[in-house]
Amino acid sequence: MVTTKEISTSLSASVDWKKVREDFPILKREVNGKPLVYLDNAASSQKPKQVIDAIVHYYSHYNANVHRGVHTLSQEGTHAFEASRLLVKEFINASKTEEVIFTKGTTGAINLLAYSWGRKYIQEGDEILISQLEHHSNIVPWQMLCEGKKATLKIVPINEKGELIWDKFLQLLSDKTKLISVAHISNALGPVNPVKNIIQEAHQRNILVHIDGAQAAPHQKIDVQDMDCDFYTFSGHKMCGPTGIGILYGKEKWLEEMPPFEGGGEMIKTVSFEKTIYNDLPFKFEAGTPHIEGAIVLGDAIKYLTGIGLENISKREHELLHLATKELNSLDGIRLIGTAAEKSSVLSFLVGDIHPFDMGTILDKMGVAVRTGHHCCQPLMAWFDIPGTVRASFSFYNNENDIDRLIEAVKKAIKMLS
Amino acid sequence: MVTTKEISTSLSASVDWKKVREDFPILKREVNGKPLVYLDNAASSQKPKQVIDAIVHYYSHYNANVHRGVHTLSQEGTHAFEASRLLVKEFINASKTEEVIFTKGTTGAINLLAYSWGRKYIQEGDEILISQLEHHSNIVPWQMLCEGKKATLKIVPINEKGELIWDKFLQLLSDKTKLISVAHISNALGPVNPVKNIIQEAHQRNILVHIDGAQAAPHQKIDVQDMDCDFYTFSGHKMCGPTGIGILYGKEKWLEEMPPFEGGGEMIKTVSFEKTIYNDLPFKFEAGTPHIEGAIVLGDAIKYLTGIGLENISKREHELLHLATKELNSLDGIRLIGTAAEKSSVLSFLVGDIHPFDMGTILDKMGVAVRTGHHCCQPLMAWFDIPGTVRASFSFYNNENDIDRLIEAVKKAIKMLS
Amino acid sequence: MASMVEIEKELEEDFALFDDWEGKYDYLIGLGKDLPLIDDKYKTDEYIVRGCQSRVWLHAANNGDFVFYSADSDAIITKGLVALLVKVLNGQKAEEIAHADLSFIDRIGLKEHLSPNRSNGLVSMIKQMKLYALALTKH
Amino acid sequence: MASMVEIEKELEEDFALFDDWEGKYDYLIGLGKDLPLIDDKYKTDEYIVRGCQSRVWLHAANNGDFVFYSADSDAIITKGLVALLVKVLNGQKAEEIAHADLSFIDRIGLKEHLSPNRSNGLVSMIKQMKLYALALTKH
Ligand SMILES: Cc1ncc(COP(=O)(O)O)c(C=O)c1O
Ligand SMILES: Cc1ncc(COP(=O)(O)O)c(C=O)c1O
Repeated sequence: MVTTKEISTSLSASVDWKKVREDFPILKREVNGKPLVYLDNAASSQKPKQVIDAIVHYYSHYNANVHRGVHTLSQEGTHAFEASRLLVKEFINASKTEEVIFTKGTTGAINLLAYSWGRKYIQEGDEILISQLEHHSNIVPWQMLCEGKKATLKIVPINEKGELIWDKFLQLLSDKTKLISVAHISNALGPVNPVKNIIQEAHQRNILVHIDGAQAAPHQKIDVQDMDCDFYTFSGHKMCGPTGIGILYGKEKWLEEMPPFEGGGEMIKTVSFEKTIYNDLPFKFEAGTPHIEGAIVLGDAIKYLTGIGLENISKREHELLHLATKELNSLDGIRLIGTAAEKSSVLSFLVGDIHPFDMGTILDKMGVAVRTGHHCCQPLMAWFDIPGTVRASFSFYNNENDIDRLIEAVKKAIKMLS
Repeated sequence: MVTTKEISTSLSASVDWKKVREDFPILKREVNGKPLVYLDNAASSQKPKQVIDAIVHYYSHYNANVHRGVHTLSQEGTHAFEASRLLVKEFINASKTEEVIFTKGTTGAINLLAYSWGRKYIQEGDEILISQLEHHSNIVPWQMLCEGKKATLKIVPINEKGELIWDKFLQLLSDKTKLISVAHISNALGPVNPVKNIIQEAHQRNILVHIDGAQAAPHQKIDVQDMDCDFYTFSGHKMCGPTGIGILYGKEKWLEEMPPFEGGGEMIKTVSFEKTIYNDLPFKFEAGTPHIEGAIVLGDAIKYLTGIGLENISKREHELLHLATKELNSLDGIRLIGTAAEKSSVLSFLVGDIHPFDMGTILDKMGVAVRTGHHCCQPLMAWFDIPGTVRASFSFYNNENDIDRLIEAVKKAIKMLS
Repeated sequence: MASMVEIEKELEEDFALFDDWEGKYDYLIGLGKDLPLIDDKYKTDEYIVRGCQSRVWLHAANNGDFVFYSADSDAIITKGLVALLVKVLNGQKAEEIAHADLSFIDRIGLKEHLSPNRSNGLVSMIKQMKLYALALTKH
Repeated sequence: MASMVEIEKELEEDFALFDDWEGKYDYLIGLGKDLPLIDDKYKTDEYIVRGCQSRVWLHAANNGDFVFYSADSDAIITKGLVALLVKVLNGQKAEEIAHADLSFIDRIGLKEHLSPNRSNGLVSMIKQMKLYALALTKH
């Protein structure tokens, strides 16, 4: 009899991960005289040559401003731009391309929401619910909105594993709650939040839900229709795509009702000094010359990821996470921060009373790139009462050798710093 | 005796323009079976291989999230990112790097201004002055702001050459005028506005001035201190740089006083649910992971342009403009739109009653890429009472052969369409 | 009345006679001249097709189950394009129009006008014609 | 009191004894242990140097024209870095401190800490020490 465990292992084993790794030119470089071990994937992912080549191809063959040019270059650019929107739509299983808005990143997308949706629908006394786990980009825009509107930001607490406390979440829902905005996956600690349940509870009370998918989109299959979220946001640079591009997904009915955010070219139908008529979706929210390279090549990143298969990627990253967790746990004085039952490939830890900055500095000298500090989650660090953590975050292109190198470097750091 | 004319010609002649042209891979491609003649530079410029290579180098060698990582990649990335800010500062002669804010483009920069500066300083009854010439991106953000604040947008009229009418401009200035926002150079017709005089008049009345430099930065030396503008904006993609990146320059004293626009990572010093403290300039206005590739490689574009020399570029483009104007004018039924005394390398025209779309379509079939339509300046087209124009816009990498091909194609189009 | 497929076939054959773009475009412009012109009273904003760089006015009427279009444009290539559509769709059943495939445009060598680019708007014209047809079936 | 340049020279020689990063970092950490520790009453937010990933508290006092620093950090490498600065700047004239060059840090092989990256904050420490010196000259 074949167990589920065996099936999953064989799934990931069907991919030639060694070959996949070779797609990433940067992984061949040396840092401080040692081959680079890149474990800062939650901050930004590396790019396969397919993506880099696509950028070169774009600028060498059909770079031109999109959407209004009659000439061939502009037509080809527009075609590729809209084809990429279609790829994004399929990637997250949106029902229409009109629901896919190109933004400059997750932060840009959340600000669009806060300014456009927020200023129309949030009134004095309303409440917006976020969690203790959120990234600053899913805190500050709502803080600013609440301040302007005299609304209140409420915080769903977490337990010491880094999981949302479900009872407390339910208690915080009220007539005043207008929006819930939570991370699909926390970047600092890695827990996967029960977004589907959250959305169900919210919708029963006519509350809208935005899911910050910055850490989820690169690592697992996203299905916005199945999830039934009202808004979903993520960044290209964290999923093998270029910097400066991201996505706001929104249900058409909400996006239709929302006023435009930025004004300018592209987002208008007609302009006169007396009356300006805004364009249809998705263009209404895409003012100015878009990041054409970024939008088009995000499509190539998606092709790359789906070519490997998001399920394969998930499995592989879990293998690496489990191995690294086991190895790290075998060291003395290790304290893992964030031990949720369901967790993505993020490993946040402290060792004894070694400061994360010290650890990170020594690891870097050993060629191992990890992130240290608060990970843009100061309220979360404050909750744990720690100055920060050391965070190793894995991507499918990492391998067992990277983990060996990490462990070796941590050992060396412990020796030097204790 | 050497005349000024001769000096200028010899200046531009000192550059090997043939070699310069070879830097642009896309100019080697064919369109509809003919070598591409790219004359849509005002919409977006092409990229030299130096810029394309810099992108490849970035993603292959030091791609990582900036500003917070201890590890080498992040340090190198941050270093390059801030070095590019310094290049931009020098490019426009700002007095400090803190005055240089990376945005996603001119449109993004103007919206930042309208949201941040505008919502703090514009009150009911105030007036904002723009011109009849403006691009939608320098109209709609101010329209939206005025609508929200019950302020009034006033329009400086132009004459039939496309020049601002100076007397009318002065008459429109009043106690209520809080901001003047005008293009340095109009994208649709090419006139260079007398920005220095405008700024002088404005400052005598304590009015701030924003100059939309989208069409100026690629073509001439910009000196924001000499100009004494309060704000200056431009886009990377129009000046040989990548898409998705642009600049807001602002005098430090104004930027300091302005509230943040977008919230998120990077733009904060400390975040707690009770109180968030915003970061110093320039970071206060740069929420979220920036477009790192774009910002860094904008620096390479600047190096490329200054390597050739902005004066050389200006001269060369004027040579091309004059030649093309002369040749085009020799055809029957040509009507040039925009004939200002001081003009950049933009040639907007109509032929008889041929529709610009028809002309553009035939030109494309002949391998010649021009823009047709309203050029995101519908109010300007309405003023001229035309459906749009055919616009050929020249860059220093164009040459005399491109102009021959343009003229030949226009002749063919006239034959087919009359 | 010939079926849509038959008319498309015919057009394909006509266009195939030209082996260069010039011939095709001359022919297309010629088609524009035969277009059933829209009544001047419909040349108003209400009948304008949005999303074209040139202005296109389009009107539809039905005769029983069958739909008849008239149109005009201020650009002659655009006029040729709309004429092409009218040639195929005129006198067809509303329901069939609503589901028409129209990929023959690609096959006759005018693919460039089918891009999602907002500048040319053939896509917008097709959409508008189908909408009219749908509206008429509901009467 | 030795001049800044002399102390820098000495430090450069000390660091040059190690030909690998390990030796240098061990030595740097050692320097941190000799740092004149800040009085506990100054270990408050007011004395924190902004822009460091680890916390650094810094205090300055003058004795006539001469400035004396004490400091602490919760990270030991950071503590070593601030110790390095204190070693060079302590007992120097305020004015000289304000104009100190400090590029020796690059030469001893700790360049990575001089980046504009906000994570390490050596740059912030230098700035803060200079600010203190400037403030003291004004008294
Ligand atoms: C004069 C002018 N202003 C503003 C813009 C908007 O620039 P972007 O689309 O790069 O934001 C343009 C570009 O078309 C322009 O020509
Ligand atoms: C959970 C989460 N939300 C939001 C963001 C912000 O994304 P970006 O910086 O790409 O805008 C990040 C990235 O650090 C993140 O991890």
